[in-house]
Amino acid sequence: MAKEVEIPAAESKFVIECLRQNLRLDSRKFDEFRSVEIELGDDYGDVTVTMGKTKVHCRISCTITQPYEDRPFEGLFFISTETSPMAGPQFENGNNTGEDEVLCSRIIEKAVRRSGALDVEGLCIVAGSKCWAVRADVHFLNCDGGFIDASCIAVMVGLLHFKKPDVSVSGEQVTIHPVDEREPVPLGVLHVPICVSFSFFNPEDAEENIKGESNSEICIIDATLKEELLRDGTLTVTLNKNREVVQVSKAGGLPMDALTLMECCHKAYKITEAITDQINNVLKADATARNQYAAILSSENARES
Amino acid sequence: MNITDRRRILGPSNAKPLVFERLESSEQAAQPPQEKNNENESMYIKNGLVSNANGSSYLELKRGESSEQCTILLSSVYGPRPSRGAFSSKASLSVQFKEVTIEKIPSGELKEICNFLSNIFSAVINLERYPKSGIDIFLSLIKNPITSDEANLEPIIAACVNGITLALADAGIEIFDTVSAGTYKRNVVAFSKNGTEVVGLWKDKEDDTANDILSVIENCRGNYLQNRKGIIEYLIRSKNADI
Amino acid sequence: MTESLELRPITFHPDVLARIAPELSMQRHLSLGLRPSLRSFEEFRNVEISDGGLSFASNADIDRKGNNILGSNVLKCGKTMVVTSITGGIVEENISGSRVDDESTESSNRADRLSRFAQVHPVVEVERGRVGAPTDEEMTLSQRLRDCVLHSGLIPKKALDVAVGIRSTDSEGISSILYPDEEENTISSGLKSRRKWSYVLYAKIQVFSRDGPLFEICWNSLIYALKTTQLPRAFVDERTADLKIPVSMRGRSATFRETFDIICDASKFQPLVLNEENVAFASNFAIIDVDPETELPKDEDEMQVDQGGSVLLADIQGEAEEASVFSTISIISSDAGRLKHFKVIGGGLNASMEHLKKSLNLAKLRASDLSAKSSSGDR
Amino acid sequence: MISAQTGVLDQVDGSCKLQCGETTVICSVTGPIEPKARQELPSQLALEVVVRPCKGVPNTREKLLEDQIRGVVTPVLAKYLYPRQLCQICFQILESGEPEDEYNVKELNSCINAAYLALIDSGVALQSSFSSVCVSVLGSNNEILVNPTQEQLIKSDSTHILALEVGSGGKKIQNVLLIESNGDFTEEIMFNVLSRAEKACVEVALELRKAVEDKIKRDFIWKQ
Amino acid sequence: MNTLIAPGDKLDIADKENVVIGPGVYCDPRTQEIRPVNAGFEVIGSTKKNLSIRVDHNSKRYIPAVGDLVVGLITGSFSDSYRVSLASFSSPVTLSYMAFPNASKKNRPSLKVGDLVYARVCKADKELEAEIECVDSTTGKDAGFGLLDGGMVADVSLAFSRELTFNNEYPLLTLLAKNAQFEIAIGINGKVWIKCDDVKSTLACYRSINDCQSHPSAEHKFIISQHFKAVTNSVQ
Repeated sequence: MAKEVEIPAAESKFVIECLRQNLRLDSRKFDEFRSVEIELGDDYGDVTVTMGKTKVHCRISCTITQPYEDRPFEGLFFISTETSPMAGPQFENGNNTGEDEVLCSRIIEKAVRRSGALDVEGLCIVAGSKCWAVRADVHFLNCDGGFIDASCIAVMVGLLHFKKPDVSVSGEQVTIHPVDEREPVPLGVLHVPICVSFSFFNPEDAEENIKGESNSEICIIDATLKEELLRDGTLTVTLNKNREVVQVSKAGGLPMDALTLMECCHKAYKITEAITDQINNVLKADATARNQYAAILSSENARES
Repeated sequence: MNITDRRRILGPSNAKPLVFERLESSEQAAQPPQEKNNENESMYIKNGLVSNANGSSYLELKRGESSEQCTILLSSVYGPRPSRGAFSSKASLSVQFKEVTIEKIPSGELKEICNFLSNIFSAVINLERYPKSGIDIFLSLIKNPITSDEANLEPIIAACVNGITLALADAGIEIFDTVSAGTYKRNVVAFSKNGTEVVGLWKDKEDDTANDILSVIENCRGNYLQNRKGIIEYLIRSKNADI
Repeated sequence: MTESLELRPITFHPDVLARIAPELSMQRHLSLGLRPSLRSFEEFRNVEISDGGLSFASNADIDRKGNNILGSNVLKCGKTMVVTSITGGIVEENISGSRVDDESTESSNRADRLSRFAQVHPVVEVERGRVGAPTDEEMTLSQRLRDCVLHSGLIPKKALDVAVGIRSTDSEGISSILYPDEEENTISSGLKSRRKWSYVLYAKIQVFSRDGPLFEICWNSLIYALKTTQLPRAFVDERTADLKIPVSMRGRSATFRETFDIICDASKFQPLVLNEENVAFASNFAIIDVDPETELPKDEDEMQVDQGGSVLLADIQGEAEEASVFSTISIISSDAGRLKHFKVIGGGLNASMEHLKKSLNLAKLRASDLSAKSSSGDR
Repeated sequence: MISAQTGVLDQVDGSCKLQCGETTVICSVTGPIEPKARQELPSQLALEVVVRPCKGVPNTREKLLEDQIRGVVTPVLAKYLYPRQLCQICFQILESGEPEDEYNVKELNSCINAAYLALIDSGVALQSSFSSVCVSVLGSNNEILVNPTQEQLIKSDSTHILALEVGSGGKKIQNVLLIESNGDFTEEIMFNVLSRAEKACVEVALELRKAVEDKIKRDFIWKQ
Repeated sequence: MNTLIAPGDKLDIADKENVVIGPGVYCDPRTQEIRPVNAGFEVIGSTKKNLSIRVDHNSKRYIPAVGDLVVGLITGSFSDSYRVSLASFSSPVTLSYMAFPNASKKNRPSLKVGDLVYARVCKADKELEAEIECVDSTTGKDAGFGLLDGGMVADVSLAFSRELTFNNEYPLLTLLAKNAQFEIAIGINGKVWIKCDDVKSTLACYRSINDCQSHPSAEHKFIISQHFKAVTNSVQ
């Protein structure tokens, strides 16, 4: 078990006191999501998402394999979230058994894979014998809180951006066309789930924590690492632009009433909408840039011939 | 999710193992499992081949002229070496068995063999002599006398008993007696005290021609005496060579 | 009464000194013109090889049903013993790109060098008296062996192509197998061209009595084993070749063409064809500084063994050498002097050009020694 | 050819993102920190090297990379300054720039250079500077290519990595840290490659030095 | 102007005698060669007899050196000492119960786990666990060390904390003082403890210190005023 980041008592007291006075260390408002920066690489499906100091890289790749016997019409889709000490010395290399790590990977798994964000039936090549296996490798580069939210964005942008080589099937003969021979094809993304994490703080003493009468808990969106380490409870809401609630995850912590939950969902929806629009714009800009390049190439070719 | 072994090079995941089928008429002529002729057995022994172990033995057992019916077993003993953890007044013994070339024996049977051997030698090694220690025995089966798809375990088990005894002697670990084993049909019996005491009995139920346990033991004893003689002769010879 | 105190130097047994002060032990030996193993500086250990009679190819008696070893080698180098066994599998290749004739595939592959070559999948295990997951050394050894086999171009990819035969059974119940490349080449070419299979080679390498760096020893054993390797002919049964299985699931249905099994003919074998010019053997060297301070006092008239500086040692062995050497050279060279792999690691001292050249030369000599062994070692 | 930026991660002590042609890696260094009991060395700094691939999970390929990087870094660290301490060096490959199943030279090359900058950024004491270059030999006239592209690489007959210890501001070569050659080549080709690679290594060292100078200026920005 | 230097470079000194080597310079025990081991500015100073040489460099990981004033976090207590962390994940240091003013066997200090202390490094051998003290060991008297109550800690780079400590002309603290009254303890280990009367001012100071690290000193004034404006304007 790796060691944890040490936080002095004075600091935790100070952070809570600030929250009580409606202040956060990094000058954000309580319901303010950090601005998201999405960077696409040269290859399809290579994404870096930066939120404040948090940095997550995601790489989509695919191979041809055999489908599961009980699901002959479906391709395979894996999401791998493994930590390394790069994100911070508190993480152990490849050790995904820590409570936080497991929770994080489960939520991403539920939000993206189990919500059917990727059309796995579209990955089938020859039913029962050949299909695509799509992998999303999430790499945590720098940890300053909000890994779940950032990873979810990274995976979704990656899936939207990625293109797999074209295949043609005639009888049982499957031919894979290299990227330079035939235009690769995008994946079928059915909806774009976005995770928004809320953190709850109890400014009163522990007794209030149990009774939960005065409802004086403080709720902030998109906590930084320090805030995550000090929080008393957390809630992750996953929504898509169609106002569908994909998942709500609240693993213990401070109790909350249904009204607060509804309020959180409303707040989350606004953020979901903004981020979805941002993702679409980034992808559009990238496509245009690539198209320009393609146009130049094709015209040159045209002249040559 | 990622259950694949990352520490070994596995090759393509869709590769299938080779399946052999003998086509020629020789298939029918394949010799029926010949009656094991214990008298015709020859044993080659060499100790101390594994230099980083405390003791080791190399055992080559040949039956008849055919090199096919040959068992090669390398046993090495590590220890007694200090063991971590709670205090124990006697040494702990572990036996690991591995097939170095062909992998035929199912893992359940491997465990059973290890357990069997570990029980025998817990009684034979003077464990009280080595408190707070561990003695680890590693058996590497280099060549396996396989006649059919199914592994024939009995000669292997007998070789293991003999091999471990030799390796323990090489390591200078105190043992109460030169334990050795003899086989008869599908039975293995390990003896001590000149064949008057049985320290282990492995009997495969499939074989019903040898239901009379006493005759089985009697037959194994003959083989035991022969094996023990080989072991003791080798030990004396190598002792003399040292001087 | 006065007690006189006497200081006496303690003498250690060489083994003990090698363990408590490996560098000193090493330097003492070097100053005598010897190495802790009592070999001279550029002397290699003797290597003994045999195929161990483990594989069916080496031994006609072995029942192929119970033995799937295609090639094998047992190599002893000093105390170290390596047992290598080659096993196989069959994999279906994905067909990439637009269908092209075999000839043009050949020419387009010319450019992409490694696509012409195949690899083996080695797993090295070093017995060390512990159980558990493979160690870092075992993992890096396996990977280096894999990389070097691939990059050296030892195995042409074509050598692993499976020419699938068809077994047909006539009305009298007598079955016969037709292979596409044999004279009576009358099989429907349909099956031949539709799918493509190739052999996969696995190498299991077990090391006993580790006594110094292992890569070179494992490599040489692997090469010897590959040289003995024989591949079985393989066929499909006509009756299973057209097996179709209807499947329906959640309102969808389809007919699967069953991925039929390929069966190996236990009576027909062909040797694995290696690129002979790329068969190469490995040797390693160490460069070590001679520290004049550790020299034992010697007579005035005795010749200086070495003019100081650094010396080149061939074939690193033993704890003292491994612990006190920082610069090592590893070379895979063919007997003709074609290099396949060259690695210098260290930084402990400057690997001078003379040393590099000398080591290359020695590696070449060693390679011809070892390759001569393999031809005489084969039965 | 090389673009590098230090201090890109803030949870670790030193970091560097380095792009060399089609290959991009990010490297982090943390140390000296308290080691786990099994890592501790009584008289020197222990080194933990972690390489994570761009696609898929780390396996033996990454272990070999780790081993090679460790071989380069270990002799350069002033490791006796930090007994019983640990230095963690992690690499994340962002873009491989080569077929991963077959090659690792471009990744290794970028990792070594990134490690130098990240170590400098972390302030862990180094005995000297070092740099690395990747070279391939192509075609029948044995053309030597420095930092080949993926397309050139897969056509090459042999690939070579050279890592050197470079002193006096990149002017003097002090030591060979790693030579690794694979493929099919002769002694003559190799010595030609080495002399070409040596020059290229010095050029790389000068480029890395620019990144170091940048870093130092940024470090003391409040002085301006 | 000091010259830029990187590991492996030649130091700008002719004579190896009478050289006092400082941080960033290493003397190889075998060859007695002196060489830089960090990248930074080469600083050569000379006293009457000696030449001193060091490499001014910036880093984040603190390594204890005797005489440094540090801000530590109590992470454990034993029968005769506290275990103190000077940086997360670094090897802990020891603070003996006897290293307090008026300490005696019966008079145990009352620090708790999680408390911050201001202390001085009194032993720092690289092979051994470092020790710190909360007392002026020459006089045995209180010297301003001890518990830091309340307030907030800002993590800064090591070079920045040295600048704050040693450069009296550096304007940051003076500028801060114009906006608020504060207590401050600067740890050479990159931890700056600051405390004002109210939370808002402390927060403004905390943000200012964090921000000024990455900006030229000319911009400090503006940064500070922005942060103070932000906290006073924030609605309750």
